[in-house]
Amino acid sequence: MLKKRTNIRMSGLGGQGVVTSAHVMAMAANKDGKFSISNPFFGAEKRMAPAESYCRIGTERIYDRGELVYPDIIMVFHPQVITLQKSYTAPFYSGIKKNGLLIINSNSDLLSNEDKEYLKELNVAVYTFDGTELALGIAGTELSSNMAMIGAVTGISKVVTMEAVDQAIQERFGKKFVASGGTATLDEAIKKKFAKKEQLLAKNMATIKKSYELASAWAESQKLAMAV
Amino acid sequence: MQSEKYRVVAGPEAYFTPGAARMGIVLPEPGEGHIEGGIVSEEEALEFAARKLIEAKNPTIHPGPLVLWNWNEKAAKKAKAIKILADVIPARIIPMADYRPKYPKINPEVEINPNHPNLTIWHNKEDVCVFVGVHCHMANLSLKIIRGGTTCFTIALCAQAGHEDANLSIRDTSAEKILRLAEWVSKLKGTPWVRPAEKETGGDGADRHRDNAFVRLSDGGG
Amino acid sequence: MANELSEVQKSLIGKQNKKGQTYTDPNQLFFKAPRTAAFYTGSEVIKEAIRRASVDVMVAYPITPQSEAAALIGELYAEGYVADYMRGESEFAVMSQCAGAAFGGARVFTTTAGPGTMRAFENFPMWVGARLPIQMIVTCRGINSPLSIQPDTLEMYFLLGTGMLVWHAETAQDFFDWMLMGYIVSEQPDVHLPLALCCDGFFVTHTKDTVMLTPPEMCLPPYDPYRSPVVCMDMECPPVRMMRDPFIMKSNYISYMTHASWQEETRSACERSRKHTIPLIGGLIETENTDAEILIVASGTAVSQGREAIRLLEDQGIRVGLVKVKSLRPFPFEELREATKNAKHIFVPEFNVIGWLAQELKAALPDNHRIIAGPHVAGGMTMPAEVIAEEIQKTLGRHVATLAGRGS
Amino acid sequence: MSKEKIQICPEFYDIMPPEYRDLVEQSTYGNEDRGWKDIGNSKELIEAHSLCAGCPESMAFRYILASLPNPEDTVMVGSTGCTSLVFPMVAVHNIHSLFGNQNAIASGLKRALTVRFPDRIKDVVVLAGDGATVDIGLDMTLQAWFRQEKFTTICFDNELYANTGGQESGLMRKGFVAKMAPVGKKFDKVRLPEIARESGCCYVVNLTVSKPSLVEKVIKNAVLLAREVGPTYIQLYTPCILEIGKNSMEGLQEMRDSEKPGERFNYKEYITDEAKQYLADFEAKKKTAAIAAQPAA
Repeated sequence: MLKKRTNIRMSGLGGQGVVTSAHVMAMAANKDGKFSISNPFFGAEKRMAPAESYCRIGTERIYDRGELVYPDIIMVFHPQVITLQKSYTAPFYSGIKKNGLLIINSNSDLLSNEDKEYLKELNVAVYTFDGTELALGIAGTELSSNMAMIGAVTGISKVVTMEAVDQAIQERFGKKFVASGGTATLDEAIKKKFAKKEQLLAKNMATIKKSYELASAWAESQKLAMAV
Repeated sequence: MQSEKYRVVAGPEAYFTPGAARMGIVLPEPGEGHIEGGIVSEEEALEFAARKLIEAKNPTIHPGPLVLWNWNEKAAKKAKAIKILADVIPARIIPMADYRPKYPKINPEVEINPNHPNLTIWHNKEDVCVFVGVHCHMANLSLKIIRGGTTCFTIALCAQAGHEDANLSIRDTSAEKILRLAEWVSKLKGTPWVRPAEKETGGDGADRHRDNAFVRLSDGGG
Repeated sequence: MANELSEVQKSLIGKQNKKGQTYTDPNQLFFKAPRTAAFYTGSEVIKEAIRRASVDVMVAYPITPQSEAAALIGELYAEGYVADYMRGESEFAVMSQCAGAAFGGARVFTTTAGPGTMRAFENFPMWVGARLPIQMIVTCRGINSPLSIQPDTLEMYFLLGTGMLVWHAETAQDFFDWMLMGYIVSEQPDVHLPLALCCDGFFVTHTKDTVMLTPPEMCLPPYDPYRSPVVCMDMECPPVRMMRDPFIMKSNYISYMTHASWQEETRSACERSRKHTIPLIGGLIETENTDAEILIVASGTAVSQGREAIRLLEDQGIRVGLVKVKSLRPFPFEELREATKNAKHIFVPEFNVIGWLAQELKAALPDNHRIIAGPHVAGGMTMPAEVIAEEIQKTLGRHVATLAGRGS
Repeated sequence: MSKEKIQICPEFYDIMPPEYRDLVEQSTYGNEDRGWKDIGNSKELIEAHSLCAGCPESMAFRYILASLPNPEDTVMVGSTGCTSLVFPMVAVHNIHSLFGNQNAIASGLKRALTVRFPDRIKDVVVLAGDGATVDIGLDMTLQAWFRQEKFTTICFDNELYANTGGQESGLMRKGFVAKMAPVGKKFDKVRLPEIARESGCCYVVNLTVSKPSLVEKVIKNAVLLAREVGPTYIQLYTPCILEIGKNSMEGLQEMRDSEKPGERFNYKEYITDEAKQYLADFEAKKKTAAIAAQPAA
């Protein structure tokens, strides 16, 4: 079925790349020829403090701005969002729409029975997986956890194509490191950095792909049809 | 708002005169002028101005700093044209030499000051006056005050967009346009008009960073 | 036609600046030049507009949420697109530095927000009285204690009384177009006033959205300081015996009528901006379906939220029209009276606690009982389309499951 | 603007007010050796003003305007105070905007003039009272110096707020009884000259206006150095004879008394080596030029 609008709320901690994830998803949708906007919501961000950002993707022009109060999809980037209530909205799933999707990055089930009942009533699908473990395994750094999250939401919702995600990642991380006609030494430094970036890009994409496959398989098993 | 109602007529209008623009009067477009707030063709405005100046008992021209001072070719040309205009009317010339609050007092015989222009209008019993070469902001101050407290009919020969606070205004006024007004005056008086030879020099577009291009070519905001 | 260039500006059209950009006729640049899509944040869009604006001096100071834009323009300075750039010591000083540069005949740009706007405030009526065509971007945020950096348009309420031109951008696209158009309008000799170009912080500055940009190799012609209605302070033009501006005191041989007329003149200049503004930004307001009995009248991000609410209500068979107020100073009295003449209910959603737009409308429109001041939120709260829809449905007497407490 | 451009259009010469005819005929625009000696035998750049009779500030004003190295390319910035009643009468473009922001205005102005006239000299000179410079405007005074903005800051120090009726100011001496200091000022006179030196001024002088030749030398140095080397600061004692209870004729004596050794306005100068070197080179150039100008014997 064709969905007019998919609203994604990403809740995590400062430094986890929550804002980047929203930008990447929005850029990917843009490349797919869909309408999209992304905006972060800022407190005075510090590492490990709550951080939230929002990505809206649709088939018609999107005007809606600001905090996403009624999301279709909620992505929890860190267990503390739930365990220490490090989220802008409490409970972290408040406002989620009927037939919505909840993706949690955690190696254990963090939901209370009350939570589960509330979500069941709204027929919200819950996908819990250890994105950080996955990132460590493939990219060798937990900094790539957000890539695992991007893979997961893409795999389940198919809201954007993997080709578009690839292009978005290239643009987001590749661009800035194109040499800008500085001195020779500067160019050298940039080349070195660029080489490192190349590897990072590859590893990030690998993380996304793997997570995408796992999530797709899970969605199949759950008979979820959220494709936009 | 009430543009159809409000007219910019000679005063005395009010204890405190409203800005004509706030009463809905709109400035003329290039090629146009306005008479008492109504848009007319520039030629019509020039003819009406000429008529007013001829019929006036004490027509007076108030040249401002932008034409009193020989700061670029355009100013020099305009000064010549204004002198010719004054001679054909004939009109008295009383300068607005500067805009300062003059200490201890101005001499209304020899000058007009934007901070109390009505003093000069009253003293010289001016019934029609012409503002030319006065910076637009200062001209509008004066025109409002004159409209507020005197019966004088004000004509603004503006180098820029015109003055809705004047009873009559011409825009984009060049030396050539001032001479056209002089020509109208002599035509209506039936005196022979000998057009002085005037070479228009066009402006070259010098790079602004090699400065003075603006200074050389500007009319000034009067 | 409005918005003419001076002779010198015309003579520069087609010539190139130091960066190889071509000085382009504004109407050509705005309406005929090819546009390409970019997916940028609002801050990046502000930078792109300034790249094309032939700005002489920009003064910057950090305050959320305008810091990114102000820093990005620093990059333009490093690249040579802005002639001079500095960080001031406080917003009060920044606005005075802007004034100094404008007195000296430069095209000036600055950005501020929230408490910074308030800190700078003494400067704004001074800019107006001195007829300085400075452009200031205001990325609105909370101003009251306790501190909040979040979107809140209360500061605009104060700006409305300064005599500045005040426009309210809805999107980054508005920003890109209006920044360039704004210079053309506010530098007209019959206007020559500062422009406060406002937006709701974060919602515009930090949102990535698609914006259509003009070619970077085209730029505005430079400012011509000698068309100014007041004397440029560079000792290049008469009179040399000139103070900007002497005190208005009877002890100073000036009548108070001068001061009153001076104020009247600056307000007149604001009115004169209409004919220059309307053809450029396409009217002081923008309307959709104003034949509907229900109207949403809003400015800034509230317009966007209104557009979404109209979609929600359409799905329920409720037809709602929209009026987007682009310019608050000058205020579009006539346009609003015309646009709202069919409306039975006029809703005014706002991102501030006092509802200043509703106040302005109540003073401007007949039968102002039609005006429902709200919904409004403040201090960074989002205004979900659902909330606007709920308010409208309630007024129509329809039962709706309340949204109270949701998403809190 | 060149001296040649400060001319009246011939058509209007005869109807211009006499002070303007004198200005183009007898003023010292463009005269390299202009100085205080011109006062009396040339047209001054300052017209009649409404300061109190005998106010030392008016002497200071006249000396400064007579000493500016090139008034035809100088823009001055003032602030709120008694000086605001003189500035409208000054034949040099000058700006008043707000109280205390003079050094911020000057920063923007100097940058604009540098952008617009890259190959020309455009001097900017700030002239403000002690309240504007040290109290309400101190932040902007210092920050302009920190940033090495190239203009001169002159403070007319009358040790109180004269225009508002004699209230305490930061430059008022300790113990002085004034409005808002009902039991006498409780802290010392702010040592701005020292602060100026530490804040990056290359030339700082603290003096009175009792000796016009000295004022001339100091002002010329300050403007030249600000143009080429860096910010300069001049603090001039211009006592408010009214508020310290003196008569019109007693201003000069008051200044002489207060510049004696150990007194508040005993001549004090700080100058950096770079600034010294610049002035030395400047003098040398002038000498050689003068010699070259002499007809060969």
